[in-house]
Amino acid sequence: MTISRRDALKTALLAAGSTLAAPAIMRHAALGADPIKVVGIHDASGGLDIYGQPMIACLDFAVDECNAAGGLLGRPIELINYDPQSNIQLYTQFATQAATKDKAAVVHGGITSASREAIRPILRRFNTLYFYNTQYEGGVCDRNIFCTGSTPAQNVQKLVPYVQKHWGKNVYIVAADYNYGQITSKWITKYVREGGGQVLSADFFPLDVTNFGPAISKIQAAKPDAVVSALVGGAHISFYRQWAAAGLKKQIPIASTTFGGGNESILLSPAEGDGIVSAFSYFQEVDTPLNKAFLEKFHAKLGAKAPYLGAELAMRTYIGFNLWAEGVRRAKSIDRMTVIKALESGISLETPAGKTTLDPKTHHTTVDVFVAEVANHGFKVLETFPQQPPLDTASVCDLAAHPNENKQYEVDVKI
Amino acid sequence: MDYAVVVALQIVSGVATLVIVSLGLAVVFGMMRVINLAHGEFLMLGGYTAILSYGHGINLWLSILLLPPIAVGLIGAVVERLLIRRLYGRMIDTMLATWGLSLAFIGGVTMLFGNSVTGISAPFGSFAVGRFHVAGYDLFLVAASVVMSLVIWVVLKFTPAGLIARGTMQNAEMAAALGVAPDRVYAMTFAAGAALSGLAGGLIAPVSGVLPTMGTAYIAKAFITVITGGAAMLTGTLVASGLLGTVSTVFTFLTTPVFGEVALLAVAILLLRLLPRGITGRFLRRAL
Amino acid sequence: MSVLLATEGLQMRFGGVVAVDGVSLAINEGELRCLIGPNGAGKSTFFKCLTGQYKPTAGRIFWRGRDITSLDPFAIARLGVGIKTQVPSLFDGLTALEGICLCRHSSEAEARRRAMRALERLGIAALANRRVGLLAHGQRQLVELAMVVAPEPDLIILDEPTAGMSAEETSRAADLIRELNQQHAIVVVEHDMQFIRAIARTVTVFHQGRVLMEDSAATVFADPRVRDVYLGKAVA
Amino acid sequence: MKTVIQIAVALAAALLGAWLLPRYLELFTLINATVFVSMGLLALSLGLIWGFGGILCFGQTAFFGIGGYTYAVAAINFGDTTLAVPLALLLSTAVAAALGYLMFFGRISDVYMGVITLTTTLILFKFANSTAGDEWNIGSAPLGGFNGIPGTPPLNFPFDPADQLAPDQVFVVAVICLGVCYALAKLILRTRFGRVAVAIKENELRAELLGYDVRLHKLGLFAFGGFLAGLAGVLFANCVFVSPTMFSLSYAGQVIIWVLVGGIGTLVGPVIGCMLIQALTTYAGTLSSIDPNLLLGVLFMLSVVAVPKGLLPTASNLLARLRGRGDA
Repeated sequence: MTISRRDALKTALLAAGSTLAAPAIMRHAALGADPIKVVGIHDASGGLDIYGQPMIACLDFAVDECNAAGGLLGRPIELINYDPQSNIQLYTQFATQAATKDKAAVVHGGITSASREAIRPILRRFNTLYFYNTQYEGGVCDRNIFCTGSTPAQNVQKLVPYVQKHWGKNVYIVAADYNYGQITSKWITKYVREGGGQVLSADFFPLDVTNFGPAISKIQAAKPDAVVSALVGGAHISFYRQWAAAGLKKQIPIASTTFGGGNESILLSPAEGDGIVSAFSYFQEVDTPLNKAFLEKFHAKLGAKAPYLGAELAMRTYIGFNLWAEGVRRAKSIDRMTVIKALESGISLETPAGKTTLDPKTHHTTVDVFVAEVANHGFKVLETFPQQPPLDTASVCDLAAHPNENKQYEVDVKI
Repeated sequence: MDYAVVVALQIVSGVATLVIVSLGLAVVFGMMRVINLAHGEFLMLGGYTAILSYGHGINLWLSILLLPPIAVGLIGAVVERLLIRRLYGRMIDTMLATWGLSLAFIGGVTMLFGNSVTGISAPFGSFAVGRFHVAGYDLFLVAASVVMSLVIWVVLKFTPAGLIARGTMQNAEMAAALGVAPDRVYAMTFAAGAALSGLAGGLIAPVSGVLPTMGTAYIAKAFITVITGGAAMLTGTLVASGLLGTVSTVFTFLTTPVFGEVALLAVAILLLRLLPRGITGRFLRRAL
Repeated sequence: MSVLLATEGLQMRFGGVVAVDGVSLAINEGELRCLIGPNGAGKSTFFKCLTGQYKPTAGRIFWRGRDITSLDPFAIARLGVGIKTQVPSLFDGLTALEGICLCRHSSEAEARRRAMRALERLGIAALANRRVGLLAHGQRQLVELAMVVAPEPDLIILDEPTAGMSAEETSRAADLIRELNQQHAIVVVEHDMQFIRAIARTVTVFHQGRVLMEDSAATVFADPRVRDVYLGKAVA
Repeated sequence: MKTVIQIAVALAAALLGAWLLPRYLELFTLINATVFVSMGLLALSLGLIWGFGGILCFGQTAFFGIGGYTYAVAAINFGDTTLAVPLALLLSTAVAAALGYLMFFGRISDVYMGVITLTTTLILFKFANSTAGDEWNIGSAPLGGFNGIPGTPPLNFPFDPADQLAPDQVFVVAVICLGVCYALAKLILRTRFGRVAVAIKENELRAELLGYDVRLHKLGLFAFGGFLAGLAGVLFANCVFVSPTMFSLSYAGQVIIWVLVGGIGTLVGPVIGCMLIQALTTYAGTLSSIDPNLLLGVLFMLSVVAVPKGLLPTASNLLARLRGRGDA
């Protein structure tokens, strides 16, 4: 961590200033100012490690990049990573620790919506700013949280028309059995009906289910034009494996709102994975100059250990950190409310995933959305939709008018 | 009509999976009365052996059918000598020790192979039943379960080793009096049970993803099947698997996989309540 | 003297084997009855039907005229029946006094008084605070007898009380039984002939699940068939 | 006499802990301590019914979870936790009594009883895991399936929903509950009902032949165990939150291990065993070099081989031998 001479002078002045204000804080070496604590909570082990590991790598990369540029407000960023091992109780424990013990300036984390809903109330109760950088089912309206991932109005709303145009109207939904799977299935149903099609049935599977034999037979019996999957986690990958093993890939194509978020496309053989279509606000194969530059630096730094970024989740974590950093620079402080007001003043960044703008009313982001197909362990981008606003959350949430709102709205659709 | 055939096939493969998963425990718990809570982890170790050997280019059939039983059998022998040997007759201590063993295996494998889900794509492709497609591997599992059961039946019934093992389990002192070394028989039987579990792990690896905690999904079902089966080790396990496997798959078709599992557990409780000593405690008492 | 306990055509079948085949007998208040017969004659099975441990497959049991055939052991015990099993069953972890204090009673003090009296009657007051698990076999038998006697039951049923006792202990047990008989009716299931001769008045002989004969001790011992039954010869 | 001293010591320790610790411990450690205390109460419940009643129950977490879920659902619907707590305790006790009736009046043997109780908690785990859909909402409270119920409202002062307890106050309530429950358990073991339950563990047949309805006594003790576990569930819901993991196989196994390592046949042993192992698990969680499961697994194996009767009894025997007193 090299600090240029000019910054050293500035830091010294700041350090001197803060010493007078609160002597107790001066634990660090006299030269470097007190580091800003940033906490990352992502599953590095357990069934969700396929999402967590790339996200942690990107967050580390973003913090190193920021520190290399002199940190924020002249202070270095200290990143603390916790691994909840895909166990919700550890999520609450680490969120409490981040808020009460580490006194973090911001927490980036939570992969499944279950873990987000577990730590959101805690971080709100202990007044710690929270960034949730994963695509999810939308509708969270809470001034203390910023959701930088895409929501159904952005990804499902592009995926379903593609399916209905190329494969047929009627679909069969298979989804993970928790709030993400349940609510996303409702959005899929909404858009399928708007496209003139019908959802033949929706089956929900707990995260630890690995035997999909009976389900595959039921799907065949229903004879859908396509299967839309909102399955999540390592265990559910065996659905795609068993689907290919039953030789159905040629008969009934699959579209998914989650496939690609982790390294699924690498784990499955091309025979099992190719042809699966998904829609996200970023794929590693998106060819923009910024993305190419980012990937070069990323692979240069991590070399062989650099994980495959797949779709959105890892990149949104990188962008989420930079959005927060931009907010701190504008606020010239790390105080929660000041940073929130700065973030609500309309921040827009050019990122490897295209232009990302923070919407003040919903704390969600307007992003480019891509529809892509799995091809030989990677993705082939098929369609691009620039600057899609988070319409679903915007229709129900206005934090400017109701700043104390603390609720997750659900779309009112019966499957 | 062909949908009914497919459903029937699913039921049979559900029963077969339950048989395969429970046979190893039937030997260890059914015969030796050793409560082995690490049975699920023996399965997991079999799965990893299959994946690693297949990954290093060894022929699929060797890596599924041959290597897992050998590897896990050896591990079983070592475990029996170091740990289980001291605990014969102390049921609760065996339970705690094998629970510790299962945690240690999960932790060790996580450190060695990381935690991501790996798997083998199932061989045999698929075949059509009317307009339905069914994975060929399911039928292979059914065949495997039949062969495993037959082999155990033949070994126990007709070979001297089987007779000695059964005798020693029932009365170790008398067996010793007849010149049999009970310690060696216990070691061999436990290793055989572990080998069966390893084979089961190898067989189900292509169907379900292999990860360090995969054992926990099977430990409860295997135990309940063996206990509901009752005293006659082999017949009991087969009958219980047939009953519980069918119920669970039928309910999975009617409702969701979760209620399939719940139905299996509920029927097990009902059976235990009506037949306190298991199915073969009442019927088929003279069976093996 | 009224009938205390009676059985009518009692039968106990295990699958094909009929252990007790239509046994009818009656025990009066204060009587001392011995049930004798070779091993496997059905004595212990009959005992377990009386105590409710087995539910008889046919026939009925009456207590003071009331049908108690299907009652559980605890309900039978509450009627005032003290039961001592063949294998001594005691509370090894507790001391002799703690165990006996558990007999059913109105209050703590009452229980303690009865317990001490029972120990004194059996001459083992010294063992009161000793842990039962550490006592010798003979002492354990006496503690169990004390436990049975403490609630002052109307009838005591003993299953082979002299099992594992030395000759000297057996004769002392015989005196004890005669002394207890002054207050309680007693039924003793036994096959030790010396012990029976020492205490017996009326004797019922069991053979292959049926009552072979029932008469005064003297007549029974003189009868050649009883000797044959014990030597395993076929009997008419 | 010995019991009175033990109860006095326990209550004193509880009051002291409740008064002093909130002053010195950091908020985060305090919340963790509350989790340990609620687990300690769960360990106490199993220590009582297994150690003293001889009832081998593998599914004590079933009542733990029922207590937690009932509390959460009732508190959300009523908007006030005052009635939610008694309802949670009532339901967990009732379910324990029902399960007890099914088992004890069926004269089920130990091993099968272990299996039935384990199966019960597994059924509840799988069921709770599948209640994510809207159709599973009870009143205004979503059961939430895999997510559990994150919005579980903390305890509030009786009939004053606005005044919710702060984490340190929850800690005080938890410690007092543990102290009182320990005293209650000790007292019950002094009553005739308790002594008969212990006698039943020593020799079930003899107890029955003395005229005691063995099934009823076991049922009573088992239901009381359900009550304690339900209360532990309510406390757990206040410092973590209610989720299917409360029923899970891993918790069910851990409870048994706390009692075994702490020492069967004592009440304070399981509580100490629980706190020791919980502290170790949390510490092991922070080590990145070694996997916590490996550490715990090896510990349990060693503890079985080296300390067969559990920590507390072995320690007390050692102490007794040192002082030359020792029971005859």
